[in-house]
Amino acid sequence: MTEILDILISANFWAAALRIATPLIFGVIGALVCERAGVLNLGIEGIFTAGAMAGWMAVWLGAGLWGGVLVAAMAGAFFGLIHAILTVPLGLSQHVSGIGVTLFATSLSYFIYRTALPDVSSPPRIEAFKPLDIPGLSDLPFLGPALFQQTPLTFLALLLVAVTAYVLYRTPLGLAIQAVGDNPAAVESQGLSVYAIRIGTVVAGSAIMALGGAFLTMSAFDAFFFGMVNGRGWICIALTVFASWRPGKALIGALLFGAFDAFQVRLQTEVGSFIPGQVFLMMPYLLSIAALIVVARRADYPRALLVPYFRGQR
Amino acid sequence: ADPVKVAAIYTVPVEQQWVSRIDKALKAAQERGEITYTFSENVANTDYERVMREYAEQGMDLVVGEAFAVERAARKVAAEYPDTAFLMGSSFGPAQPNFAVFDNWIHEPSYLSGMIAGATTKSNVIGMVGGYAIPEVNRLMNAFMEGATSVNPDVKFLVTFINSWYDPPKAKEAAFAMIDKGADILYAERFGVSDAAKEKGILAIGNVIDTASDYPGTILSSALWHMEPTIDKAIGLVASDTFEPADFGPYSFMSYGGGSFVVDESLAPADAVSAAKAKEQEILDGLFRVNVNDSEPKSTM
Amino acid sequence: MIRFEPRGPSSVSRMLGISIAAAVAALVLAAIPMAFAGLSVFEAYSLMAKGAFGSLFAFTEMLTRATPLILTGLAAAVAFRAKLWNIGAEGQLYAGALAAVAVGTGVISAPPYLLIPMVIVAGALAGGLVMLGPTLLKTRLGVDEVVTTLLLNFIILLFVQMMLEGPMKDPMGMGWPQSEPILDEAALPKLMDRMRIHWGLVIALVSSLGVYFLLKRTVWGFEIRAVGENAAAARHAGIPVTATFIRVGLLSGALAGLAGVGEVAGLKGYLTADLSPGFGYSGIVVAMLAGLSPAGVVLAALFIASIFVGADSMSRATGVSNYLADLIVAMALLCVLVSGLFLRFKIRFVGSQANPEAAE
Amino acid sequence: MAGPAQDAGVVLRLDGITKRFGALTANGDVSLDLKQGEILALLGENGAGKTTLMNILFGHYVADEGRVMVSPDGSGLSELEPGSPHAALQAGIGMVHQHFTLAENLSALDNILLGTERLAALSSSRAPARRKLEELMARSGLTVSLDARISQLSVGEKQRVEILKALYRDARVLVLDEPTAVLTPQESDTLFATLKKLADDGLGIIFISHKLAEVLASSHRVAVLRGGRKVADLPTAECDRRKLAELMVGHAIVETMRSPGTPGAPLFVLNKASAGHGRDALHAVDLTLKSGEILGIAGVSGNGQTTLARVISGLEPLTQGSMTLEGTVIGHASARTMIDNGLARIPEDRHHDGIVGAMSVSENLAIEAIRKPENQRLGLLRFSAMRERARNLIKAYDIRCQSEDSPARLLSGGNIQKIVLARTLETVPKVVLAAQPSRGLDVGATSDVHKRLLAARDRGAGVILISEDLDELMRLSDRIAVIHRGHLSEAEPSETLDRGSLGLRMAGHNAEDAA
Ligand SMILES: Nc1ncnc2c1ncn2[C@@H]1O[C@H](COP(=O)(O)OP(=O)(O)OP(=O)(O)O)[C@@H](O)[C@H]1O
Ligand SMILES: Nc1ncnc2c1ncn2[C@@H]1O[C@H](COP(=O)(O)OP(=O)(O)OP(=O)(O)O)[C@@H](O)[C@H]1O
Ligand SMILES: [Mg+2]
Ligand SMILES: [Mg+2]
Repeated sequence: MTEILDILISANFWAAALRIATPLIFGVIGALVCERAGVLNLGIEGIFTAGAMAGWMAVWLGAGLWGGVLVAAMAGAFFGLIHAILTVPLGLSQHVSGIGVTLFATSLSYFIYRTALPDVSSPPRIEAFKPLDIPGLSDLPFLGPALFQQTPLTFLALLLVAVTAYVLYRTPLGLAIQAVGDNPAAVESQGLSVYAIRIGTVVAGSAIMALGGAFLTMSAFDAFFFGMVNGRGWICIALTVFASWRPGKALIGALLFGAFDAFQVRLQTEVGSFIPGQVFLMMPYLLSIAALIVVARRADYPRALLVPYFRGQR
Repeated sequence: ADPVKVAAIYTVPVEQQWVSRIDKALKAAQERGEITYTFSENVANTDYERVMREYAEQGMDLVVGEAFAVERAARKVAAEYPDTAFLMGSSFGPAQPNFAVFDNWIHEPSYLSGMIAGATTKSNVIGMVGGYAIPEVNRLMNAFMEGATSVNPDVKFLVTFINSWYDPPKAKEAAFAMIDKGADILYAERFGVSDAAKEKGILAIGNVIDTASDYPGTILSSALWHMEPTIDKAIGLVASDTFEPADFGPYSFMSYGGGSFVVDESLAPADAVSAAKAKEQEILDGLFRVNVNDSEPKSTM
Repeated sequence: MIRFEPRGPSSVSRMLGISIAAAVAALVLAAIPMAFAGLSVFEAYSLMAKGAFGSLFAFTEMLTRATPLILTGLAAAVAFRAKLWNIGAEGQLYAGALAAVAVGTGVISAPPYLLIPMVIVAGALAGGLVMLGPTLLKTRLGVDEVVTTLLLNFIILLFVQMMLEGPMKDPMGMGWPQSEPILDEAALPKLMDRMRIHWGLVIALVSSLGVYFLLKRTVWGFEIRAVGENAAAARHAGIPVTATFIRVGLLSGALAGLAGVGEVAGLKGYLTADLSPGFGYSGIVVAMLAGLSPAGVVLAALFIASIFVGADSMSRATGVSNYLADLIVAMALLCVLVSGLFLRFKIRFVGSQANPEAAE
Repeated sequence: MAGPAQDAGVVLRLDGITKRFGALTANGDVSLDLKQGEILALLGENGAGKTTLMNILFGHYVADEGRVMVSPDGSGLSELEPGSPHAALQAGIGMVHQHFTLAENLSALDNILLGTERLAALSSSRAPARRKLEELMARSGLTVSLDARISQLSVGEKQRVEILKALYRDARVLVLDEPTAVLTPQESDTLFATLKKLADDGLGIIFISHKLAEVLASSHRVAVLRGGRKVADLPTAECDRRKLAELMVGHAIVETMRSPGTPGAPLFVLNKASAGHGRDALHAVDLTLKSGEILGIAGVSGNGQTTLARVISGLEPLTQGSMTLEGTVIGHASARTMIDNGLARIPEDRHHDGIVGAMSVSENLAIEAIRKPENQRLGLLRFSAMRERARNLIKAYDIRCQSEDSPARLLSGGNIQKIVLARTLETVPKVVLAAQPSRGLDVGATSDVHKRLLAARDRGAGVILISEDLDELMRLSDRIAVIHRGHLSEAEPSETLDRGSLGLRMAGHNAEDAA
């Protein structure tokens, strides 16, 4: 018991939770934005991979770190655009299109990586983002190490949560996005283009998702590996529901998942000799389901989620 | 003579440390003009048998691969193509007429790197992060632990498996967790662990591949695997038409040059280095045998 | 501006024409990365065709790869028909495989005509039971099944690994996390000597017929369709909505479980944690490509399998990175997806000056 | 072409509009003028093409032929860009759709603001908008709470938000598609008073309605569509009920009148029944339905009718009290047991709760009895029997559809209602629960529904008629009870009641006050 407490009151633990949560924050915010506009984006796992690969490769080719972030976002936007065109004006199944985009983005990233780098036995490294040292804040007891020794992308993720919440709730564009996910007819009858708003939102959301991938290769690590996204995108889809499509709750959900994960690696070394390691690895998933059961009744679906909109059709 | 036609089948991408050693040895042979080399990577378990057959049908002289999770199927295919030589990573023995096996038998240098680590640690806590608890990994970890305790009975181990071969961010997090627990040396079975060590200014033990130049001042010691002796031997036999199904495992032993031990003498205590070197000589002279223990290592804290 | 106008049922020739157009579009698209990799495109395509259909071996391999896809495709199709979004076929497949191994590796000894059915039933049951959880959570507590089934995939795979490293580990496996081999009496027989094709294919085809029959001709199928199309109206009309969801969940999970049975008892002979390269997820694609129709599932699975096996073989024959195979599958999928539009809609491109007078 | 003199005061002109959906001509060469300050009523049967015409006007649909001309500022008619709601809004056309086009997850204010601001704006300027709206509300009498989420508003309030949306954009032409279909009589009266005021301010107004009384009372001019073509366009003063009905359906309509019933023994009883929660809950409701009578339940929607209907249908359990059918207490009801016990139910929302749109007409006709031997044997469906039965019902109930195999979704509202009637009444039910059975139906379809309900009663069934339409209630019911805030008054013979006192009681005044 005391070990568990020790873990929970350690600043390093919370720093790890925030680090692990960062790609999830990008992912869940991106997924949430798309779904708020009524489009489920199962392309997320592939968009993560594309962001991870493209961002890393741009830096490797000399674009600079922020140049890499931009390229990652553009890669995300590109695949988002494919998904958006297939699902919005063409009204195709969002499930298949999403999984198709995942297959496409993943295999294209792998193919490009391998074709560009056929002969690497050890993957090339880049100079990744370093934790920021913010004078004053980073030296605070507990909070300093827990919050203020993160890389810039973590702060970008946190900023993005606030910006997303602001845009969604406070700007005309945000209102239009919310409306188009609830009742596209309401948007059209007010003279706005359902397609433009949906496509734009999905493209933007996908660009955000891709940053989650970029974080993996440019912040959490400094090289690209096949399979390194490792299901993180799917977790974000789950977190979106958990968050009831709200940015604030999405942040909490991602942090919670990060904390579960940071907790399980620590617990594993504590009591790992009695319990199979898989039990610990299951923990974040099991706890996510448990958390979902608690919030389930209050889940507030965007009513037009998954429903394609065709003008003038019954 | 014509170059030997070699195909390799990997269940993981060639970046994976293990596979990269095979790939490296084969590419070197190709450079020398001894072989033509082609490979399929990331082959799914369910496709493995088909890929083997396709290469055999293409008239490959030698097929190199990992039979670990496809043992029975691989042996069956090999039996159906007696004209092709198969050299497969396997925990089992060779089989007539053409199925030879190898494995990464670098438990010896692992033991030696353990000796260095055991003597160097100040906190007496060593963290070990692995991908999966498979025999090929367990064996090296166990040898390492034995080496460490042989010089320092007080040393304790933290063990975590991250359940993935390529999730460096995750491996890094596991390593950070161990540093929080007081580990001052990390056994880097996966990419990501040495990065955590470097970031936190502690030491790491390399495994299979040499990463010392990527992490200057961080890699204390490494147990390296060299596939060249194994591959070159097999190619030679195939080229001279004298390939026999045998256990090529010993070619990974230190005495054949298949395994080697390196230590950064600026980071390790001098007496530890000399003790390890002495033990290395004993191993090479056949005076000391490192135990082989394939069971899953557990934390001892 | 593009406009869509729904069209009625399409003629066979039209469907054929569009399918061919989709295939051509996919091939043209796939030529881009091929050319990029320095391949001669025509040669690559002929190698691809050879890789999937060029020999008895190639053809049976293609069918072998299609077998689990048919079953996971059916699993998704049945569930999606009722708007039960089962994204968990991957986990259910592993559960089925685990159960098959639990029954088929010597715990019970019986002659094949008893043991094989027991293995099949155990696998189906395990898959069904795994899906029962999310179904009950949905119907009783309103928990979204997309999330629960998705997360269960990870949990079950970890559970399988735990079993393979623990109680179900093969003591003769040299420490490898794998199960004991399935007894010969429990294994699904091969359909052909020296080939991998096995009775799992027959199970898959019979299942597809069964599902077709169920949906089309039975009261339960009627209820599934009604619940899927409009659960509220179905409930008002006295259809037991909860019971229908549970039935569909069990059936869907059982079909995915059967896919697992086929892979271990028909193909591999023992269970490892890398049994499936994502058959469960591909099943969703198969089902949707098929428009959720059971017969279509068979065709879609064959399509996906032949593209993959052909492209994979082609990459080997030409020495290009075999990641190209997945890329071609993805491109083909997207093309076929788009082509479906031309079946459902008349598509008119309306100029920006829709005003006839403007031209005068 | 029309000369300038004829154009004077015309704010909107539809010129030879034709619109086809496949083989169906929804609008055939329709031309129509609307003058400033004029209220034009657009009439027609279900499916006559009214909504289609208005959707073309607003740019939701593009006409195959013809054009729409508007005079945005009174200066002269110019052609409106087809297919662009944005252009229509710019030209000062406001539209209140037949089905609400509101985002339920936003506040009333945000719904009104939607699309009126630059999307790239960094913030939404709610404060000035609120001021303008408060002024508008004061002037027009259309009050709503601007900060409430749409999902929390009653239908009447939603309707007002829809109109405010148009007025906020300074509409010159206001189109309302069946605005009163879901309003109470009081709400309708208020609405028309408002519309009059707006017309006097210079707006041109088109409204669509099936309620002839309000058309006669509130419009200046009437246009009638039949089968997509305009068959009449004349001043309201020259019309009466009978004439309008005839113009719409092409032949005379006999409005159903009730003959006194012969009530028998108590059939269905609710005793101190409570259920549900919140606004729509039921509190200790007593209700006794006799065989051979129609019991009307009057009330403003949202006062517990939905819960009452759900309880009787077996979709919602009682939290207190009991439910008795033919003397047997029904403990744990489900939709299935109630249907098996002889309940026929006509749901309030026929599209959502009544039919499975993607299934065929014949399947929808069989759905309630799908487990009965006539539809299945050993779990296998008997298709030929189902279709045979469907063909008979289609004939008997005059369901207009291409065939028994067409998807039910394609049918018009009235014909969908007939499917529900056919499948429920055909079982010779003991109790019929009809919730808003003629909402949105044209005169012909309405009279058909009424005839069927009366026939069921005459056959000995007890009918519970939940309605907001007082005319319908007075015409059909033997006794009427009023529901308000989940409390149900004692049912009284309809002869002893009048519209006025019923209306007051629906608004919450008790019987003594009303008297
Ligand atoms: N429109 C819908 N779309 C999707 N799922 C729905 C819908 N309506 C209901 N459900 C799901 O179906 C579940 C079952 O509903 P419910 O228990 O009311 O059915 P029922 O008719 O009472 O069934 P039974 O008679 O078998 O008890 C609900 O809890 C909900 O999760
Ligand atoms: N998008 C569409 N696709 C196909 N048919 C349509 C479409 N919209 C309308 N129709 C058909 O056009 C005809 C006219 O429909 P419309 O909605 O204009 O009728 P309406 O007069 O408004 O009827 P109601 O009184 O029921 O509202 C109907 O037969 C309808 O089925
Ligand atoms: Mg129930
Ligand atoms: Mg209409």
